[in-house]
Amino acid sequence: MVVPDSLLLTLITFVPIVGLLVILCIPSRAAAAIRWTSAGFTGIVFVLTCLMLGRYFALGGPSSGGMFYFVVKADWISTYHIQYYMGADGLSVSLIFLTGLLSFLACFAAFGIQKGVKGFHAMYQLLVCGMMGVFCAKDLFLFYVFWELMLLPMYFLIGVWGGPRREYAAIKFFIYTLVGSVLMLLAMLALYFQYRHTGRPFDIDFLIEQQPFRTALGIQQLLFWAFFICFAIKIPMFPFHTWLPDAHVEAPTAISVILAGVLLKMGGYGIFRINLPMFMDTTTGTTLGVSTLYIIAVFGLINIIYGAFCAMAQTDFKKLVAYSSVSHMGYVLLGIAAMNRAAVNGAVFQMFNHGLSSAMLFLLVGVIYDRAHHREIARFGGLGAHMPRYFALAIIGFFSSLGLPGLNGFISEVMVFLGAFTADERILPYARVITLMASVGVVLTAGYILWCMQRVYLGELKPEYKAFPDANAIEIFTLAPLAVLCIVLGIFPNLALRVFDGTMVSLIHQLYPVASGF
Amino acid sequence: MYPITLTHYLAAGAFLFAMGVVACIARRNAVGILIGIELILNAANVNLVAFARYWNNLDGEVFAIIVIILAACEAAVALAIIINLFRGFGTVEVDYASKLKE
Amino acid sequence: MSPEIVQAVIFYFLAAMLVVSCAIVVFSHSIVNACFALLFTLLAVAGFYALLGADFLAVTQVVVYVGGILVLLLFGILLTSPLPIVLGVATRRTYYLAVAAGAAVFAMLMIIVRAFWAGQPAVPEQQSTLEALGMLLLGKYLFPFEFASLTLLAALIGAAYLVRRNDR
Amino acid sequence: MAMADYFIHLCIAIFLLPLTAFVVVALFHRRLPRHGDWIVISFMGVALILALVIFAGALNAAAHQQALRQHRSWEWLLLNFPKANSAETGVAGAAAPSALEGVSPAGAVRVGILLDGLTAVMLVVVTVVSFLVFLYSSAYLKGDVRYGRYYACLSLFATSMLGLVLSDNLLTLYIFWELVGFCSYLLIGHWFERKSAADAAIKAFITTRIGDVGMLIGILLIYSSVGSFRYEDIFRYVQEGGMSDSVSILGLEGSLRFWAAVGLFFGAMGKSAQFPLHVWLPDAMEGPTPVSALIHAATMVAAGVYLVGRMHPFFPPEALLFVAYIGAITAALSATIALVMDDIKKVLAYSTISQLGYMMLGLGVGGEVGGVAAGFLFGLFHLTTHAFFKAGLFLGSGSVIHAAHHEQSMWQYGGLARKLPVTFATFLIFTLSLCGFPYLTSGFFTKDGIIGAALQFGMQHPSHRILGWTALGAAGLTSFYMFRLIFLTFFGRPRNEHLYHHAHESPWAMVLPLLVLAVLSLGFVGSNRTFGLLHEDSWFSTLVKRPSLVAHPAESALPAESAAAAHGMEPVAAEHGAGHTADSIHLLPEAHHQALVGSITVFLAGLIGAALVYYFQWIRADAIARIFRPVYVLLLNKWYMDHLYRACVILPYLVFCYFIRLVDTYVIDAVVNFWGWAGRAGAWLVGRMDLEIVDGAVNGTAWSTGFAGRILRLTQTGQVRNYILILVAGATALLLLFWKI
Repeated sequence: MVVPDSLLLTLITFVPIVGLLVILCIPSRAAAAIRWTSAGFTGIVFVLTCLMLGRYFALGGPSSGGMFYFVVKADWISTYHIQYYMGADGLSVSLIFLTGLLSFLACFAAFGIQKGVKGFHAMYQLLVCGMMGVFCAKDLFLFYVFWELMLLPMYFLIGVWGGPRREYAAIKFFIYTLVGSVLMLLAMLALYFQYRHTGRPFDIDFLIEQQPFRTALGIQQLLFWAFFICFAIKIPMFPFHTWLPDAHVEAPTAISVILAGVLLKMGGYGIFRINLPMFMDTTTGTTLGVSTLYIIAVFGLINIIYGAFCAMAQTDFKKLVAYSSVSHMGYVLLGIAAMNRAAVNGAVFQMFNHGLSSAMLFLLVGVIYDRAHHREIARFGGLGAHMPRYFALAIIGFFSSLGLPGLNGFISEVMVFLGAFTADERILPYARVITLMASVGVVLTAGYILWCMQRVYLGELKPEYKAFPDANAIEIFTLAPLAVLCIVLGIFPNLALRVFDGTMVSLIHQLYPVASGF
Repeated sequence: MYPITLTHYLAAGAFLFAMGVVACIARRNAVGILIGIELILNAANVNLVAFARYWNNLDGEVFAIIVIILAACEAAVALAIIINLFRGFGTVEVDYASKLKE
Repeated sequence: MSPEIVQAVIFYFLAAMLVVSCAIVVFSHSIVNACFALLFTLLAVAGFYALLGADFLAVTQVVVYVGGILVLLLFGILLTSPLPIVLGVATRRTYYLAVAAGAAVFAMLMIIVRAFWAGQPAVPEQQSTLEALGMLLLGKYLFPFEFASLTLLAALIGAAYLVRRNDR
Repeated sequence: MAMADYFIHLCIAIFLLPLTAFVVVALFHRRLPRHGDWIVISFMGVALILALVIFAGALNAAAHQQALRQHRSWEWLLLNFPKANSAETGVAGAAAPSALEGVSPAGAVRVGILLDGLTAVMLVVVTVVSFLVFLYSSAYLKGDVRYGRYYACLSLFATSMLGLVLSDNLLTLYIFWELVGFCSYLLIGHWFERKSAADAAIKAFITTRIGDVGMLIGILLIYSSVGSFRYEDIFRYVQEGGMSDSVSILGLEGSLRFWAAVGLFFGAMGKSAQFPLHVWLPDAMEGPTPVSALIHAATMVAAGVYLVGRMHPFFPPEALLFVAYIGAITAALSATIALVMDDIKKVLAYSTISQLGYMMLGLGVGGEVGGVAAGFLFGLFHLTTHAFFKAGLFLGSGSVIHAAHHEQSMWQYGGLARKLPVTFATFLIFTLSLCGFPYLTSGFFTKDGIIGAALQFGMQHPSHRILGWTALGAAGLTSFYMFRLIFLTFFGRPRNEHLYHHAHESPWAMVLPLLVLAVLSLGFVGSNRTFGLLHEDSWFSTLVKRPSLVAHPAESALPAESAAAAHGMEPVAAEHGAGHTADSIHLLPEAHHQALVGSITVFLAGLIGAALVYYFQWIRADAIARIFRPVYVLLLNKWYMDHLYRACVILPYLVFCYFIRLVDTYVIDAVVNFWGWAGRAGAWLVGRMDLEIVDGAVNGTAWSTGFAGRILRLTQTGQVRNYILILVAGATALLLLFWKI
């Protein structure tokens, strides 16, 4: 192999830092050089992620039952027992691949940015590093460091390169995430002081093995919810979702893509990586007398329905897409709560698919925003006939989001539904009722997406848009791979499912051992 | 007569420190303030060396060396600033400089 | 005379020198006088070091402080203060405040010192620490040491840059 | 069987041919000559030939007393737990997956192709109509702006429809089910510059999707019990007594199987435009006419009927009764609306809804327990014959519209028979077939069979007599409105001279499909070989058998009627010997005669009525309208269904959406903003305190007030001494506080 396995994750995470340094060395006048350098480095990262995916298959990852590959482990701050510990299982691998792909494509979407090109791409590289690190880290502290690292560039990318209300949106995003981070930090401190003497207080493997505060369930529940709220803010779960529409609307297209495509997934990832396995007794048990999974499922249900209703009422194109994200991420929560193979795989797949389809939607919005400089849905009309290539891609993007069979979104939605509906009542009480209520979301989703499509693309072409050119080469280049992936994964979902199925099955078996009768 | 103990050295350090504080407050001349800071650093050094001896651990002395190095740096930079200040304002009285700033 | 007595005598002598010179440093009206008094203060401290067996530090103290910093300070004074060299002590009220604050600090430190380290045994007679210190500096503390030297270099360059005459 | 692989491969080829055409045309239609329509048409032609080969094979097998039944499946989707763990971890209530054919040992769902008689028939129907419509479209849409896209969509539609009938499980059926809906959306909205077309497209998609939610729930219920999607697995599971737990929903008691069946039927109601989800189909006529012929008359809307037919053994008697009533209501209701429509395509659309209602009625009364076997057969048979003649009617109307320069109101036509002779002749055949002209047309046999089955059902279950009579009445209405259409369009004096003047017969590509379909609408298709009605099996009944789940025929679950059913059936069956067992496809002679006489009578009545009003004009239509004004207005407004939905569903929905949005903005977001504001206020307060109290205490002098305003500036006074003093004071204070000297 060209790259040793143990070096792969480190490279994926830190190649963007090299990119950052290189970009800093380029004079700001050479905007084109900066853009292409940035694209080049994200391209390298993407190639590395592809390599990683290939190695993962070559090493027999899909059938290994949740083993970690590409592990690298070294002391970092030995005084506090903090390690540089990275590794990737099926879940990480799929999300790292998604991140690599989206950061590569979104970089091209950022080519239109004229102001402060150097700063933008420097920050962008830092962002990529942070995102990759979150998905690679196996040490809790390292995880936290990357989690915070990604926050900083995001703040500036929204706050400097955003729309008219960018400061408000950036601060809102920052504060929201920071509140979550603080909760996570507190929980981490509690873990640290509990396990300081063992010398591995931040080792996720070790903590999972230990099941912190088994004997003090009250504290464990507290920790569980501290972590959970931190991740729920990222997902974003109702009622912590209000940063999302603002951040999305104000962020530049490329950043919206990253935001929806990758950042939201971190929430789900965190729940899978930390919440569920580390606090099993709370996960499988109750909080305040109510089944924990039931609470998660109810919030998932609210997300699905509430997000759909909100999306329907939006007048801003980007806001509509943002609320559709809220709705779609509800399926992830529902899938997590149902805790069987179909549902959990569906939840992960939904994260992946939402990464593809929402990225597409934001790119699509970006294309017409670049031309029209506004996003009022009501002011558009008839663009479909005028921009046929763009319209064809838009149909794939929107219908993938809508959950049309043959495209990827359908598979994950249906898996979540099937899983949640067949969930054991002992694991998730009222699973069927919740699923039946959630299935209404299918119609609501169709409603807002079709209505939006009609107002923007169908009908008569308004005269002010006569001069719009069809999607150009770069736009097609960013959209087409996503569209192709949407179709391919819709027809051959096992391509993706195989990557993380083993990991998810072993997680479920960890939580509900076969012997326990579930 | 008591033998000389750690306490004695610490008292000397405390005295130096207190005098440094007085100098910092009372002097209006920037050089005076700098002298005060030097006194404070020396106070710290005395304590460090005394403790190092007392615990029979040379780390304290290493620290003292580094403090001396930093004091040298600080003096160099501070004097450079003072000279610039003088060039700018024609005085090294810190109060005056701060008033100009308003 | 027993070594303890000698030690005590030397210590009290140095302490007296320290107190007197320090008072001049702080309260003198002439900044030049203050600077010269500082010379004795620093020498007293160097004496303490020697007394404590830190011979290398004592030498360093003399070379760096007396030979370097003090001279630097004098140059600074000469370059910046128009004659007659006046010292600037602040208003009388500030002056009292300063003394009060100094007294408070001293009292406070003494309280702490007495609370924690009163009645400690005598500091034992010391051998030279030069060799051990060398090992430490070039071994365990190599990195901080080198870093400090780098800092010094940077500070010197920075200072030179700052005082460079602006041609404009 | 030697031909097994061979047929399955043919099926795969049939599926892949239009798919390939779709991919090629969708990607390259701009670069291909004629936008690649020849690829689509020729590929479909090949698929048609292959389908005919399979059909012939099936007939051949049937002639040798063998039933065509082949199956092939592949792993597709990881869903279940792997077999090793399934016994312990398996989903609650699910059968052990080891017994399921639809699930692989690794836990993947297997999907595949099921080829049996019904599939063979459906393949032929779909490919024939598709091919003819594709051919027709090349002339009808010549020069259209989105010609290439149109053909791509058509091809995708054909792929999906073929996939739907080839599926061996509910999951892929559902997938293709949605895909045909998607194609329908695209094609209805083909001219999406027209707002009405875009609206109609959305309405169609959303309405069918509402039904699909029901179907999804049905599938969820089935999957959660059975653990597999395959028809076979489901049937076996039900046969073994599964899904019989009683569940109460909204106060209605029913077995799980009943609710699942109702859920599935909801999907069928949406797709097959059954009352009350029929409202989208008339609007869907905004699409190009060939699309209406293919999708909204012959194939896609029949998918619902196909679903009920395919899952028929799964439907418990109560659910079938529900199906029958919905079918009857739909048949009658839409027939009444068709009476007053002016738009030629709208009349045909309502007629389609009505005929779909017939099919549902037939399937509904065709239950295995206490039902009439002939109902099942003729329901599906009517699907077949209807596909041909209704596609023909739409294509014929397209020919008329083409000739009339896209004028669709029948009041602008008149006397077109002279101008469009071939169209007229074929149109007449289709109409006669639809109305059930005795013996010479295919529609007669199948429709008559359904009516007969419904009548017989009424005899067996007297409280459900109304079904049969409704069906008969609707047949009369059908006859009336169809001949109204004929008379208004082709006879009489031209009402629009200009239009009449420019009318001309359509090109061959449009006429040829009409002729082919006309031939396929003739009596031989519906009849049996001897033309002696129903004394021997027709080709259809040799191919399509009603699958049986019932081990003991006497078990009847129809509540309250079971005793009557048993008593009503058995003596009769005994009387007529072996030929008339409960499973016989033949009707009882009484029912048969009643149906025969009744349907011929109502056919003639409708014909004569229409002739009196619209041909001879002895009775004036507007006079009738004036006399029955309330009824007329009611019908003209389509029973106010659209208004009802708009007022009771869409409007509240939108209002609720905006309400939620307000909540989101002014409640939830406001809470967040409040915290932000509170934080700022707190910071300001602390700043103030720092300014007034801390600083004042230190200096006590006047100048501190000069720094009122910003804390930032305050801390940057440059007064080193102040900092130190504060430091010392603070340290002292701390020491005093904690040291307790």
